[in-house]
Amino acid sequence: MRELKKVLIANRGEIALRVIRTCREMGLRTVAVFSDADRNAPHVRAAYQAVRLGPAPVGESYLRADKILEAAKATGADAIHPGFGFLSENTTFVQAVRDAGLIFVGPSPEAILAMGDKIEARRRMVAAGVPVVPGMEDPVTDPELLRSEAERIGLPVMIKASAGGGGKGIRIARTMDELQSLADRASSEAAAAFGNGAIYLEKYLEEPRHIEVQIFGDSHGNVVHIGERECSIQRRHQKVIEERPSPLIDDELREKMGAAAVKAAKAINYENAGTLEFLVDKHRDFYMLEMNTRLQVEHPITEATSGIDLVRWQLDVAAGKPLPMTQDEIKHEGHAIECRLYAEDADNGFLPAVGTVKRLEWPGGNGVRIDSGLYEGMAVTPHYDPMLAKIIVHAHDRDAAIARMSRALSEVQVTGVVTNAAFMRRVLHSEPFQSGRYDTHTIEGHPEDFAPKLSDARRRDIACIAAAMAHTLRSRRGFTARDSAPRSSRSSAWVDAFRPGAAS
Amino acid sequence: MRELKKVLIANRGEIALRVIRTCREMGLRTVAVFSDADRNAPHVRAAYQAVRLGPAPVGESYLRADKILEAAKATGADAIHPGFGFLSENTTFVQAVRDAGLIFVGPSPEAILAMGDKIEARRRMVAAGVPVVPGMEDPVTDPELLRSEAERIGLPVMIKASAGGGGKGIRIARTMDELQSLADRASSEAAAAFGNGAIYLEKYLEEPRHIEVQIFGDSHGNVVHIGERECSIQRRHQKVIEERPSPLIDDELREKMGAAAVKAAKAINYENAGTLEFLVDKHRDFYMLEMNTRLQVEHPITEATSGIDLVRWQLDVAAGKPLPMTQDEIKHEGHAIECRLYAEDADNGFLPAVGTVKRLEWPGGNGVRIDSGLYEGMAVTPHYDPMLAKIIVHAHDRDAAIARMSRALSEVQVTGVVTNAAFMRRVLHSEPFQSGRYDTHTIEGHPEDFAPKLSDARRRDIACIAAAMAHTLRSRRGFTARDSAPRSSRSSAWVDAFRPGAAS
Amino acid sequence: MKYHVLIDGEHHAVTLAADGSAWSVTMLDDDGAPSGKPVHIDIGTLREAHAYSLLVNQRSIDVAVEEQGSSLSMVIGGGRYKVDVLGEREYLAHSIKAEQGDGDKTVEAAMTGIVVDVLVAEGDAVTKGQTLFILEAMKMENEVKASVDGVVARVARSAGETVNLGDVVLEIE
Amino acid sequence: MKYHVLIDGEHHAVTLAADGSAWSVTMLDDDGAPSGKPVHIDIGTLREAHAYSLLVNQRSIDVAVEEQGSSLSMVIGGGRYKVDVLGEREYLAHSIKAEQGDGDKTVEAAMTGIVVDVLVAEGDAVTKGQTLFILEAMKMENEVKASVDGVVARVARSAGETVNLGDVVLEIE
Repeated sequence: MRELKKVLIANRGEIALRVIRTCREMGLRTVAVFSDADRNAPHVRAAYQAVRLGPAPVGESYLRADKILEAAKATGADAIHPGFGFLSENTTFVQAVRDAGLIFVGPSPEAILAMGDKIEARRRMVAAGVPVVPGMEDPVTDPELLRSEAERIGLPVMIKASAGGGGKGIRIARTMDELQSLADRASSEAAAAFGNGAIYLEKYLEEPRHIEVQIFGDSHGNVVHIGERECSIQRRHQKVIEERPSPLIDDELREKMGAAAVKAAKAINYENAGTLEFLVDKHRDFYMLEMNTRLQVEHPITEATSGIDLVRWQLDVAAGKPLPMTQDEIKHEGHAIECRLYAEDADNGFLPAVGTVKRLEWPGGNGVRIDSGLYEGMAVTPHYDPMLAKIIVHAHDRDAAIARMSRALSEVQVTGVVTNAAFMRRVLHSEPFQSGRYDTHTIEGHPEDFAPKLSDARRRDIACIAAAMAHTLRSRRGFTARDSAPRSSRSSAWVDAFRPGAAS
Repeated sequence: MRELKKVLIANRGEIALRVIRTCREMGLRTVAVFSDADRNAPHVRAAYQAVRLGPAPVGESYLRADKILEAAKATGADAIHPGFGFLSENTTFVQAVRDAGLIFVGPSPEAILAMGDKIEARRRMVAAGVPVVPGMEDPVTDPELLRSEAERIGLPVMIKASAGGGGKGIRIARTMDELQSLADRASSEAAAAFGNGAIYLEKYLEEPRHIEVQIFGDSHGNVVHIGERECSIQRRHQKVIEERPSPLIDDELREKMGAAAVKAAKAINYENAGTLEFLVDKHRDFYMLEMNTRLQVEHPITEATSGIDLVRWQLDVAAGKPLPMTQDEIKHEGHAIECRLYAEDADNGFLPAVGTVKRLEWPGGNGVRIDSGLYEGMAVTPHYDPMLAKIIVHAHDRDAAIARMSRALSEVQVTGVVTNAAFMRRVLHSEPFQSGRYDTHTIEGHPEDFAPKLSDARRRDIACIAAAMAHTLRSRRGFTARDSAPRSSRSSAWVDAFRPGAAS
Repeated sequence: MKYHVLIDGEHHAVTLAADGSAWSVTMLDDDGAPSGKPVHIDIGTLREAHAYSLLVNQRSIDVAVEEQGSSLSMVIGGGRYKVDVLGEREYLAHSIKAEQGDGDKTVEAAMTGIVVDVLVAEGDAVTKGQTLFILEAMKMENEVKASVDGVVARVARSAGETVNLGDVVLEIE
Repeated sequence: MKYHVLIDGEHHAVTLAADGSAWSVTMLDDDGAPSGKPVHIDIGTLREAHAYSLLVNQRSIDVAVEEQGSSLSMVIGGGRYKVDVLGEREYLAHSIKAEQGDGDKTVEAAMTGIVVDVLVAEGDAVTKGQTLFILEAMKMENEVKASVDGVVARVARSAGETVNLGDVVLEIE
């Protein structure tokens, strides 16, 4: 047992704030780190102390392991929580933290390494008797081998980055013609994102559901599973909406997948929070995809139904305490859904959006949790992940949870940056989601089902509203023009439209 | 069974928004009503439709039963939810709603009447075998009778308004000398607040705890209790912090009080949500104080531990459905605390504060619920209740809930209006609250325990911060002065302090 | 006052009149005569020039609005609408320009990022849906596709260049 | 720059120097010599003239600030502090005024409301803690008590009158 007193959080945004909140509730002091772009960010303000790392680009700030260790030393932190992304699965960093005599709140470098290389992980899992998706046991570089392996596995195939995660470096090849060019693109994206361009092929399952199992291990050899999360609502191979329990899973399958997840974790002596990702096909057969050796973005839905604070468990386990519950003591109540608020234009190919947040209002009320790193005045830039916030609801059953999330999303007000809030409401109200019969291809396979619809009556309302709003803005402009500086030429065309005589 | 499709909410602020939220989650359309002061309020924006009642004063808006019924008719509402306060316990209004063929979401006028007159209620409860605080069975007007009754009951005595509620019209007389003048004041305050100046005397219990029991009845004769709420943290006879379970109550006492509450409700054929308020003395004997025949401000802590949406139950019961759970099925998990954010200066006699909200930020994260009627730009005026919002937390045990609430309160940011957020944090960290040994006199009996403390080091920090802030504000002022209108003379002294040459 | 409102190019004519402290808006038919009942709109300001609370015939509707050149970008109930509101003279000018047609179709960067690759060259014939260039932003590579058939008239940016929102990357005739 | 900071009347002298983009503040002792190490303060603006994020020797502290005449009202970590920050000349003027003493003690309305009753008259001797008048606001009657012993010099308002925050209701000598 080692006592934790001060924790440095080597991350930014909502996850840094989320970790800081639990630390505060446990009476631990916290150290935030920040780039110049994040000086006024919520995680900086919520922390006990805050240390600047450098300019906005992640290579000069949040990926600077040396500066982070320096900050930990200067502030007297005794532990580092990595959040997810950035350095959370970087074994060199983890080793450096340990070498500096600090506690790394997460698994051992060995466990990360075992699962970090997707191909190596496949080998170990096969050996441990965990089912995996048919695919390659080695990375591929030779174009000839690429073709022959694709033929062996059978088209369509997924091209995946060996060091991948977060949907990056993934391509699907449906024909032999496009195989090589897609492989090249996946490899270059992986090289840019992870510093490792190695790729491999995996069978592409039809109508697959992406279902993952939360596990937790301690330093005393105990491993438990804390139920599944259904993550099949995806676009661009990234999750958008998650729920728990999965509408697909019954108690029997839940137990089987849970047992497989515990087996996988034990095979690598896993400690701390981890997630086993599975694909479940239409025959309800499941295959392990990969293990995420860190806290998962969507962990709050597990917290909502289990009542467990997973970050509190992380910090206790990192201090050497045993898990506070046995498998039998872990129970789930009700239904939870998480929606990821992205800065993106869902009506335009889900392109990431940038801008400055002018106005911000969050939903409130019963059963609604907001984990957000947003603030008014924040510039959403291409430097960081486009995920702005997570909205999590909990209710007594699935229908009530869907209704609650729809209500909550309608209360989200972000002005200045385009978000996917309205898109997610359309998904919630769609037949596939309502019925619970959806898979990872539902969104991109049927984009028209989730596109905005505009009735004639609505169109007339909008015309009326637009006229009244335009007139009001013009009047206010005229009123405020006296005391304010000249406006930029950008809006002059708009002003011209309302010059005297323009309207009859 | 009558179907509800559209509900008019005859209230404002956080409770109107709270009811609207559940209506939306149930697929019901909503009609908000508003005074001119509330045109941009959250309840107006969240509702499907909104109807103006009149100017800001409540007598011209939220108490205008005629205008509310007119709005219901005009919008085709089939039910009216009264929230709490305003017309919620006004039997004339309730009867008028029913006469208009609409559903009143609450108890019958007869049940309200039976409990609305505190003296009449005492009589009925004594008859039903529910323990009540020793006191008078009739209102008092004659000064001679006032003295003799006070002598009979024994000093100190509470002077209470017969039609009272919300701590208004309450005085405590400790000597015979002050009895008459305090009675006069209580009576005049009651007359102003409730249109009824009748008062009566009740034994003033020493070290009493104010503990209430949530009950629920349906139109089929079922009544259940949904656990207690501890409401002893009070100032000015108004609740500030509530928790559930009560640190005082064990399962045996909980069952006894629950049974008494059900007995009381059944004695008046009570339907819908109601609350039995008890005083519990240091011998753990309990006495019924009064019944609130409506939803209670602090209902969310019951929702947090039971998982029940009490407003959903209200609407279902009003539609004629039976209670969805039996007594045995109602279970509680974990610990919940509510803090009421008031516009008041806790460091200065808890005087109500006014102002305009310049900036607003709410806490978020795991286990935190915000029910608020506040918004940026809102003018907090003397027209309405000074309660601005409720912060509710839920955690696995009492210590974790206290820590979570402390963390949440520290994240509350309201600029422009003085609030009691810091005061409530001091209460949470005080010995009486931490140990759970507190009573209704704790706050006002020992004000020094909850006063802000300022160490020398802190004082020096503040001096440094003040100098830097003052200098920064002055610089910005100089910068912005060029494009903005002249500032009011109010701040000229401040500007003078920084004119050139003022600082060496 | 008469306004012409273009929603995705579709034309609506309306008249606007003061209705106490609010507005009364009436749709006009092709002959400029009122069609349908007036719509009553009360506008509450949540954040000047950004966010408004509207009561449209007592229906409560939040509107987030941004001026983009001569257009309004409005978010209403989650839907995002780009709308042009023009006076008579502007509408006339607009109509004439529309009749003449606008020859070139510019393809702009929909976000700030780095051009990873340009897959077409000047003079190439492209078909709708064909990938034109790849833009990297927020750690993702985004394929930008042609929205019309045509011929590439100009390639304004090349691989490796940083582009800002709205920068023209290439033009299709 | 040198400033005099008065917290609840207690005096602190400091010097302020630019420290890169931030500030370095040093406390001064009675002789004007530095006492203790400089405090480094970085100021981030959350809402101009209202809310700031401070890093004080890397400690993260939110400050809400309002100007009230020549004073600053600051909320720091939940505590509310009314602070006067004065230059040398102002501090001198302030000191002279303080030495002369201010004779009268005004009792002001601490909130907007209606005077329900005034319980004292001109010439009455009052003791600390005695109720002076009753003010109704937000549906509550609030008893305003004397904070010092003295004699009522003037009663400026009477029962039934509406008073605003800061209005003088009576004066005690």
